[in-house]
Amino acid sequence: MVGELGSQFTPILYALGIGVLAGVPSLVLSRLLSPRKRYNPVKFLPMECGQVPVGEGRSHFMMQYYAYILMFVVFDVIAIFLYAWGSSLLSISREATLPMIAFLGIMFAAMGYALYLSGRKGIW
Amino acid sequence: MASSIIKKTTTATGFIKAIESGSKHLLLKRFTLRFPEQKLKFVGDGYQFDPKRGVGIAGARGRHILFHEKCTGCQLCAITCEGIAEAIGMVKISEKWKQNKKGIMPQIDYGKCVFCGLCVDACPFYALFMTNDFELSSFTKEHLIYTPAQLAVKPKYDGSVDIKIDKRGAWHG
Amino acid sequence: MMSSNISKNSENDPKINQSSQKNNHNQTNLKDLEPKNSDNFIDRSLNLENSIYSEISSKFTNKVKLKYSKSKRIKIYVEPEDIVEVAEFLKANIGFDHAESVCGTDYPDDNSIEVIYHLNSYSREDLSPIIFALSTKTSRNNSRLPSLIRVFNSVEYHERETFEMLGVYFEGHPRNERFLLPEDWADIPPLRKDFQIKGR
Amino acid sequence: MSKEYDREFETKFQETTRLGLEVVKESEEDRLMTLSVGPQHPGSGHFRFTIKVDGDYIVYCDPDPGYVHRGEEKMSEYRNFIQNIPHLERPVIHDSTNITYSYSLAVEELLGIEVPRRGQFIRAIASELNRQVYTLYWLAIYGIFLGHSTMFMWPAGDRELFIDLLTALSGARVTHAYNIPGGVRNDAPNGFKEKCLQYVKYFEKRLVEYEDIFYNNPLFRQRTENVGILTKEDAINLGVTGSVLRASGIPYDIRKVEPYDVYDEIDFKVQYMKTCDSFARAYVPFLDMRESCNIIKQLLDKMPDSGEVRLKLQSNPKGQPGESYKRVESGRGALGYYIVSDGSPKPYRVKISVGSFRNILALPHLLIGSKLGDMPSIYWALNYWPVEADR
Amino acid sequence: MATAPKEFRFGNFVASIVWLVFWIIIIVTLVVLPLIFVILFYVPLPYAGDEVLTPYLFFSMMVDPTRTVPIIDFLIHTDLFRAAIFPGFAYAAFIAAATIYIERKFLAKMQLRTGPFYAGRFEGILQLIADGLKLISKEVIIPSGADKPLFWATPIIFVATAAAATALIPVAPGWVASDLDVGILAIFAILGFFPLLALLFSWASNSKYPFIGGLRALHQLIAFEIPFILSALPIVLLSGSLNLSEMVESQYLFWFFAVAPISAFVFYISSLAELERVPFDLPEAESEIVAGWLTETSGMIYGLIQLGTYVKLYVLAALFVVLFLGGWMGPQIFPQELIPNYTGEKIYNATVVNGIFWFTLKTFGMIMLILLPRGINPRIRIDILLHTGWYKLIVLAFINIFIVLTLIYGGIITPGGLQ
Repeated sequence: MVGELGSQFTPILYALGIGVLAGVPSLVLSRLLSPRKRYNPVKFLPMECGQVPVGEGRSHFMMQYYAYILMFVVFDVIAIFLYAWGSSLLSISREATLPMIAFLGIMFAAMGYALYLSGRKGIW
Repeated sequence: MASSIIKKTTTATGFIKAIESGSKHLLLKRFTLRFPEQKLKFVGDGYQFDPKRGVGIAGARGRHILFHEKCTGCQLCAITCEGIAEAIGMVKISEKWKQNKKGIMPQIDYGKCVFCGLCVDACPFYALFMTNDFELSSFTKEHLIYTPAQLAVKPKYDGSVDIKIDKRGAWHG
Repeated sequence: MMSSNISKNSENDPKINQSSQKNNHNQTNLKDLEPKNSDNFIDRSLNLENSIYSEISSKFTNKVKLKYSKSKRIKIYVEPEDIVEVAEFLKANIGFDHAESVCGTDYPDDNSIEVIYHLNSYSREDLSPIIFALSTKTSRNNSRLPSLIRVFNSVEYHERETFEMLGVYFEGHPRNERFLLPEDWADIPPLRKDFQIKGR
Repeated sequence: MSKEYDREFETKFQETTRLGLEVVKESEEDRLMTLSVGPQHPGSGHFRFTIKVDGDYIVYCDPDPGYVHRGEEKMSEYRNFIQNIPHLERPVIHDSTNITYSYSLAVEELLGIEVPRRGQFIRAIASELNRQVYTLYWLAIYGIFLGHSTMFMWPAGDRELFIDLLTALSGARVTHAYNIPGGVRNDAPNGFKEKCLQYVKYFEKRLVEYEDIFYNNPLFRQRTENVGILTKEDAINLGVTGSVLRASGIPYDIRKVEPYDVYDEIDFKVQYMKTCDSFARAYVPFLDMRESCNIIKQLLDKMPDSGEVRLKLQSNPKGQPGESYKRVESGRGALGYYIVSDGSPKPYRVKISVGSFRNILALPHLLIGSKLGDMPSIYWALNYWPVEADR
Repeated sequence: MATAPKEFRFGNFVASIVWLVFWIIIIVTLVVLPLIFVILFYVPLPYAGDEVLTPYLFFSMMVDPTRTVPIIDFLIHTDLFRAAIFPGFAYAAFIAAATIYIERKFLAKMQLRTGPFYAGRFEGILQLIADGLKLISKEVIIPSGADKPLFWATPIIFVATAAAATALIPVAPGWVASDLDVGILAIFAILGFFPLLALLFSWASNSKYPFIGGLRALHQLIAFEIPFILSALPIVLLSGSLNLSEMVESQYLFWFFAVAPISAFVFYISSLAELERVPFDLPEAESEIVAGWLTETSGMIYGLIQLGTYVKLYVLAALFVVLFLGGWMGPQIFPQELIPNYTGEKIYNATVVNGIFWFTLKTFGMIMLILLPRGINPRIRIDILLHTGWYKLIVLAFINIFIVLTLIYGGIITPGGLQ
């Protein structure tokens, strides 16, 4: 079983390998063909619109929209759970949908509440 | 009161109108002027000036044309240009003209010229005009300096393309 | 020299004559320039300008000097110490609410720099066409003037520009700094007359 | 933006932001990121402003123009009145007729001359055409600033119509050097009137398309509506001009307020809006373009068929001692020249009061507290042309 | 680099080429060929048809062309071929290249321009090759302070990830590189990689604008991943399977677009966001943050990322076709026999060719639809994006899920079709 499933995935690995095979030679070829002039250190500075960079490029930087991120962490998983139910919907009994609807209801309520609160608190 | 209130549209109609307007243009003609193959037609033979009336004659301001038989070497064009681009210098010429006792004529550096045409306005003898030719690019700066002999040559410019407008939009043809 | 040209043209072209009578404020400028005409020339359009000046002069009797008053343009001269007061009066009582430009002119012969605030009004419609030039002077050696930034917010960048171009220090302006010139500029202020352009 | 956040910033920055002073607390400094926008930034032009962002919000802005400072005012003092024309139009080559228009008016006052009537009409037509050229260029850039590539290409293409007309009129595509003290350089060529009418009528049809794809686009509305509110009081205080002023509800147009040449014979309305946001600032130039088409039609209609267009001046005219201040309505608002003459053939002092330089004062005022994504829509709606501001 | 040296002489040039060819022949005959024979001696060769697959069979093609048919038949049914050439990467890359050309011409037409015009005789058809040559001959500049291994690796991973996604797309009956039972989940998993790669690259390049761009890519993922996943759920409900081929098979009566149009709309909008195309190109917003996470890219690194982006575009357009437009389903327009009375080995399969034709056609239609917003829309702002994703699209997606549930439980639709 495991081997069978594994063999199903092997073409994806092939494709990955082919992507690498397409990428590496072109980079190597580009490296061979292109000019390399290193006399000017300013050329290799990070982009700062023509100015000398101020501060670090990688910094502690926070966007305001973290409430969405927190909700995403929860609801993305739930959305994937729905697939497990959805794929077997036709083979399970009809009553099994009721708890699912209840689950969706809770999910919706929670999401609505979260959106409402974060909207009210002005997190973004 | 200005008519400054724009109609408020809903989101859907806004998108539909935008898509309609965009896709309508797929049927219109292309406006692009394909320059080296197509060249714009200009009014007349180039900018000229009538010193008697003190008014110019409409025309494109391309490179100059110098009429040797009229130039007196008075330097008025060079003096005018001094405050503008300093593109005109007077040089000695080998040929002899009766009206040009000093034997000097303008030489124009098109690397500096701004094509304002005020030198044409300054010339009182109908000697310096401008032509339609604007394709002056060259590989070296030296080639941009036009001697009086080069300036005397009437350039060939065969611009024939004009903007045309009809139901299928505007295009250069 | 020019008047001969104009008269010739007017005789030739009757259309021009008509038009110049129709829009007379274009023509008034011409006559204002000649002092002998302006004495006996009474124009309705100058009423407003005169009333503005009389209002100012009634408040500040000796402090302001009228430089000229022509169609839609008034210029008065104020000593530097009075300029803030006059400007506040202009803003509050007359209605000039913003400055179109601040212009400094260098006069090396008098050893003075003249700074002119061109004031205009958005809020009073009848004042909108009028440019009120409020001028003052400072010496070239120690050029300091009180800043009008507390009165007119709009002079901020103009005063900054005047500072760097003419070296007039505006007291009370928060940023008497370089603005338009290069960061490494180390010469005298460029709009002073003793700054020479290379080659001229 | 939420109310709380807004108020916090308002109280902090109300007094000092406009002056460009830094008021961020030391403890907050480490979480801010300093970004310089320009001079090599696709969203700035020849201009730099340093901003500091706290997450998605801009908390500090310091404009720093001057990258294209040419010293036009100093240069003008060394050239005589006529020779100043070609270099004075360099700051705004897309609006070069208007920037020499007010110079010519000011010099004409100093010289004491008046332009022949046909010359005045041709001048006004050239000025309107050139304003269209400028506004279309501005609109194209506004389109690409908001990521709308079609709105970049269409105005840039339609601009060619007016460039074509101006080429026929003056002989050059952008640097026309057409206005001159005493009139215009040359008369309009034959057939210009018909061509102009044809183009203007076609262009009026195109404007409807612009509205469909750009101004009525819901995404464009979302990007610009209620963004960067410049209230009427602020607009007056900051002394902004042109479309920025008219978008704040003040119908102030030099053509109406102080009509020059033949504008008092033309029947037109000053276009303005009362919403004070970026959308209004973007829409007023559009309305101006539409009105400008009407003006061009009227001007063509009323223009005398023949007559002088230029006074014959002597070659090196001397101004009478004195000074003059003349304004015209350019694409960016009032464009004034203050010229002092000492009686010599060269001006003693030339001061150019340009709309861009006045409008940029509103930039820190509007940017601080707004989102980083609003930066292009606020900045370019200010109708700012960096080269003109630097002079 | 490109200019010829001053002492260049054509004779020397030809002589050097001849010399080179001579040495190549020598090396091949003396080293490479013996090496091949040695390897062939030890490696057990597979059977193609009834013959052992050896290189000699290829040479025998010159004598009898029909003999190569079983070899080709064998080769095109290997996993490697499928992953590499036909339903997989090369096909996708070809469509991506076509997409780039079509996009440029299409946008140009809408904007009254000509678009690429001079490269190639006809309407600039070779423009892409010219661009590729330009990119490959440009210097790659790595900013100082950048994480060099990551900086080099990310573009390659980007292309590889896009290639992996192509392996899952069923193009014709039986023509899919990897016929996974959980195909749609696998695609979601792979597509979820791209924003992370953007973030990785922005982190690696040690610059401010890429950093903000990477964060924006992450926010875009957050805004649109859930509507994206939920909008595909009705299809899973309707087909009762997670396998993409089975989803297509279950649409033999009607396209699922007919029952799930709202989902299709949500899927379309979300895939625009997923692709970072124009209304949602926030991570690359050039007027705000120079070029977003692509600011520090140059030369071929940029080229590879663009290739990956357009392959990704193909994947999403194809996924839309598979989910909503019935995949390869379409009327049979190809004849059963290409050559009448042909009795040799069969390579032509009318059903497969028909499937490929319809699939490609629909995919191109979908690609055009994805390209269209670029011509008519400005860029959106990030808070509007998040708001749209969370407040509007999720709700819309759920509405369609409930519609489909009602239809199924109401007995109107069964997996067999309408009742």
